[in-house]
Amino acid sequence: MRGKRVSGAERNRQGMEDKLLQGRPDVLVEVDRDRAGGGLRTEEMLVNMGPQHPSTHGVLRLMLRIDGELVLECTPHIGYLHRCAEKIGENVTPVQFIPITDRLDYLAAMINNHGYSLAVEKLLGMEVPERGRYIRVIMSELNRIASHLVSFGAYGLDMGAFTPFVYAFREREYILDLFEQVCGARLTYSYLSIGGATQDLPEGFPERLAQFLDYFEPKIAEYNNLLSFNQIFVKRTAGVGVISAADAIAWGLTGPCLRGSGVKWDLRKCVPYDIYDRFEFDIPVGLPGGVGGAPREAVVGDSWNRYYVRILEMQQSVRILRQCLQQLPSGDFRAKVPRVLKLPAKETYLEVEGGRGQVGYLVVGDGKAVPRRVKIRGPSFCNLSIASHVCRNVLIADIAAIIGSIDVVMGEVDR
Amino acid sequence: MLTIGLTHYLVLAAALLCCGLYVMTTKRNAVGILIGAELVLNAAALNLVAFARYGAGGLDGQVATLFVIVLAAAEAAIAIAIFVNYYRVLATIDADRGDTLKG
Amino acid sequence: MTRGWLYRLPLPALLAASALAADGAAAPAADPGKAVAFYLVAAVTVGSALGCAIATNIVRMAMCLLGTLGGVALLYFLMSATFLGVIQLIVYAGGTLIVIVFGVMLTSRAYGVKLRPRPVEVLAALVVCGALLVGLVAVLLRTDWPAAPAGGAAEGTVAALGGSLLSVYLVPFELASVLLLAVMIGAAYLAQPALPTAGDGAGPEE
Amino acid sequence: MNKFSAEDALRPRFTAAHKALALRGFVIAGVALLAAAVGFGFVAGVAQGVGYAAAVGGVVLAGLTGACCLLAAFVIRFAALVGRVLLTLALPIFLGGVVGIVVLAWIPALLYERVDGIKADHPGAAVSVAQFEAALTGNAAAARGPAYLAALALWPLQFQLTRDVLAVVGVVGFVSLVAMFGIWWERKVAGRMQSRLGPMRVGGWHGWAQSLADGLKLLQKEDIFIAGADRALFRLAPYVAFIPAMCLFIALPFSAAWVARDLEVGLIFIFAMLGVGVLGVLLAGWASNNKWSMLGAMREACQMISYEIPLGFALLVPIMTLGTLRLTAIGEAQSGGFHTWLAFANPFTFIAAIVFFVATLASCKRAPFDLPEAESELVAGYLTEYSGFRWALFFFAEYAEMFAVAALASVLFFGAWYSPLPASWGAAWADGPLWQRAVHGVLYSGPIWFVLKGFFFFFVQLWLRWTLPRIRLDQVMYACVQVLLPLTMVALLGNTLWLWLVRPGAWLAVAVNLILTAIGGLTVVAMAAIVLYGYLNRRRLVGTMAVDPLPGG
Repeated sequence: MRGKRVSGAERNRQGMEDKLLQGRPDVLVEVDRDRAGGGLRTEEMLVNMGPQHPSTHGVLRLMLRIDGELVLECTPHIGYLHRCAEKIGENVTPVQFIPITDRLDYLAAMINNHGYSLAVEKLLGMEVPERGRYIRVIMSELNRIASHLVSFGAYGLDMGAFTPFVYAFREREYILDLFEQVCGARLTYSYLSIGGATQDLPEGFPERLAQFLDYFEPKIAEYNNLLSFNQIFVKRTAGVGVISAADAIAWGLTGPCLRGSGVKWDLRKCVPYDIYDRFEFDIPVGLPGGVGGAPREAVVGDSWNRYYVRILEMQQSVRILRQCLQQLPSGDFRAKVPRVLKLPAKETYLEVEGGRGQVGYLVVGDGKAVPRRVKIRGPSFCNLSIASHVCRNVLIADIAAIIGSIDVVMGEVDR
Repeated sequence: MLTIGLTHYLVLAAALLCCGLYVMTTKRNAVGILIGAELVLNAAALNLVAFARYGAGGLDGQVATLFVIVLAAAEAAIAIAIFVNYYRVLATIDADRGDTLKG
Repeated sequence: MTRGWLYRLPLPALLAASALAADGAAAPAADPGKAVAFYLVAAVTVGSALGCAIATNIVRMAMCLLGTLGGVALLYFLMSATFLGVIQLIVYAGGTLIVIVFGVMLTSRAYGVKLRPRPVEVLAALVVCGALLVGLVAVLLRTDWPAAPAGGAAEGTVAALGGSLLSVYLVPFELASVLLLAVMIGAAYLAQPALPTAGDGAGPEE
Repeated sequence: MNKFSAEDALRPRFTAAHKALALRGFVIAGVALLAAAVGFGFVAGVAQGVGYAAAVGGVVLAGLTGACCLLAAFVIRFAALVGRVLLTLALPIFLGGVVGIVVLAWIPALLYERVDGIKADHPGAAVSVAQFEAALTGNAAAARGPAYLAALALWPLQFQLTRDVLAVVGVVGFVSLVAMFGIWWERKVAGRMQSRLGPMRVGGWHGWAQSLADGLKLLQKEDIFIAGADRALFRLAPYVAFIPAMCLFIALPFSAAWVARDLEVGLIFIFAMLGVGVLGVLLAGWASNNKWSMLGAMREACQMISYEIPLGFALLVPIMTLGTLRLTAIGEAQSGGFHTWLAFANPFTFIAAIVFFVATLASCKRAPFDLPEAESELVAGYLTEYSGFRWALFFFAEYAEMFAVAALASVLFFGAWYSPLPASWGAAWADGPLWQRAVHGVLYSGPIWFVLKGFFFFFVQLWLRWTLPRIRLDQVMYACVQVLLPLTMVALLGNTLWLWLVRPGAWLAVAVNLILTAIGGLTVVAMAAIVLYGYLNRRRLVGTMAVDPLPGG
């Protein structure tokens, strides 16, 4: 009885590895069992990190080949949240597709709305009234702050610091309250739509927003005290998962990941869309150690810089929001949109700067109300692609640090 | 039977010794053999302490036991190091296979 | 399924109990409580040793060894050698055993290879060990051991032990420390990878 | 084999029949056990043989179990009433319980003193019940009067075994209380630090019964075994982790007289028990047949083996200074107020105290050293596959260990059960009338101070956990080998030289003592100030931002 049970356990272990390897012959190709000229022949294991794992931020599955604590290879497996968003886009009208865009990067749904609306408007050649444009920028920036807050909090959680997470979510709650007042939803807004916004800002919204900004701005310093410059946090993240600028560009990284590697590239500034050319703000980039308040251990392109760029971006978003509030005109919040939109037989591609990088929409019309083709560029998908390149010969704990700093949203990766 | 004396401990130690010997002779896993050796050492140490307690030797037995414990720990550390090496070379931990006298 | 209670045998509870029963330890006179404690602990000790012999799984063997080591520590407690008992627990259970389990885990990738002894070997070993046991017990029971001195050193054992280590047994003591140093270096040398890489020490160290 | 069906899932787990059965069972068992205990005790008391000493523990245990059975029967029968009383009188019961425990805890001490006094009058073998009665009534001719019952109750207390059984019961009770309170308190502290409230519902007052409710929930959970797990070892592991944690308390002195066993080697006994507990974790990881569990177990073993070295070296410093392994003796040496505490004796004991605290964090798997169960890396480490009661055992062990090492830190370095007030201030009251002595006793020494100090360091552990991120494994090793180990070496060497070169009353010793005392005092004051400030401004610090809802929104 006993022997049988134990052999069952062994069979089980072996079976699991076999199963893991099935259909992945490439995984073992590089295995050289005796590394470094006959090193300690320890047990190399294949471990599934995810799809149900606390630090993969959703249903990401990382297959790790580990030797003790050392990760030799990390292969991301995706597709657990695939919902055929693009195919749906080819079967519904652009206005009907707006709720689907909410569900791509569900932490920054407003920006997705914004991007898709802009793309369709570009295809139609539609002009949006001034107030509508400001509303869109306000919503996008506010949502960027909310998205970065989640990223900040969850990153703290990945590093084992529980408290910043709750602080971040406390502030995010206020933003969600604002969104709720605007459109009644707290996560999937469908607020920005073709031609502008679906409704005007409610009474007293600018005052409340100003109140929130006054409240929020000092909190950023608090985050820095609590987490950014915490010695343990710095030791965990600085110099870990370094992505050089060349690599970042070569792998098509965008957003904070690209800027963390020191590339000063932000669509809002470099290829201004909508009305972003009217605002003054800086593009924060990764800092080398000891420069501009960065800790000595920091390296351009490491996890700490990717994290810190987000903190700085929250400050810049606050700046933009303040300017928006100053300039906010009155007038129409939406252009006249015909009931049935006939999309011209053209194709258009447009990218906006989302919470995690450049969100791109390719919309191809063929004279009908339904586009012939919708293609979405999800920044998380491209950003994630570098994971297997960076997560080589690092410790298991570093995997959490690196994946967390790349900050993927699986809804956007799998679409 | 209610008075525990030297003999009780000695019989117990003898039993431990025989178990240890059995383990050492029958197990083929090198770590198993080490475990058998630990059993034998424990039997010896138990004897020493029993003599210290019930014999006339004073604390000498206890001191000797201290040395036994220290030596056993050292032995285990070296043995495990050797086994790891052995495993690295032969890819097995079966003690019967180590008959080549060659690394 | 029904074997569960066996493993719930409160070995460490016994350990606690006899740590309690131990250090009062006055006269070796008839003390039924003590006799009961001895028989219980002896049963645990020998039982775990037998478990070691029977078990085929090496981790279970190690756990049985834990039972034996703990039992021997309890016996030390019963013999008023509290210091030795505690040292046994620290060095054996807290150190050696963990090293052994580490060793098991470092060398355990032998799937499908059954390391079982041949029946002949088992039989021979059984005969030899059984004969040895019978012989030993027979001799032990026939020997007329000198009578136990009254009392025995219960209190102040630690100080006395320390004293003798640094006086009478100074040379062995120093030799032991030299040996430990040699073992440390030797183990590090044996277990190191052939080419030490400049990694950041990720592997578990021994 | 019974197949589990949908109806089974829907059926209430405890039906009326179950309840009646349990009620009857508990009543019968309770009455039987009580009767057995009383009867056997009576017989033994009348017979008064020494040979019955072993039976005495059984009598006491049977009595206690019987009482518990009757209590359980009462709770089952009057569940609604009990629940209502608990809910409405939550706070009084809670406070009353705390006071009651303190008072009740004194009674055995007084009883032991009385019994020892009587015993001293009758040298030789065991004291008979008649002799007890005589001593109680002051009347040499025992008359089997009403005092006979009291004498019968006192009679078992003269045997060491009885006291041991009572001590074990006390230890188990205390550990359960500490673990339950510790879990609740941690959640409250975490809540406050995160601008939340923490548990608020169960039991009424600030969710004080949350741990109790959690425990009941865990007990009812399904007992899950993973396919391919080594069942026997999987079952064994929680006990291997839990029982050493219990054993820690056997040697821990709550005051000079309040120690279950005043072991000659108490200090290293605790050290050994801390080391043995690791095996449970290692076993849990191995038996779970889960790679994350295995990794967690390896981390734990690695961490524990490494940190035992600085921990042991840090322990050597007080051992060397005071020349004893007996914890009560170590405590007694620091009785003169907080300038006599060992941590402030010289710079090297100060270093040792700090190293000791850090190393105990690592050995208790507390943040920032909580790598074995790092949930963002290893899911839950060695706990991944555990649920229900076994999981609860691991947690009990962890919290018990946390309190034990916190208390050990106070015994070794921070004056054990003595108050920080200098002894000379209250010296006059120590020999005054009874009320002065009582006040002196409360203010100057005793288990209350011990528990307070233990919970102070416990709180520091919580504070660190909810503030700091987690260290990486190589950094843990670095901290151990390159920081703590050299520090302890320095402390050990320096302490040797200090003891050798500096006379106890020399100006250097006094000056250093003053400076270190000031540092320690300021640290504690600063910590208290931060906590107080945070608590008083708990509303303002969170911020007053509130987005008022729109009309109709």
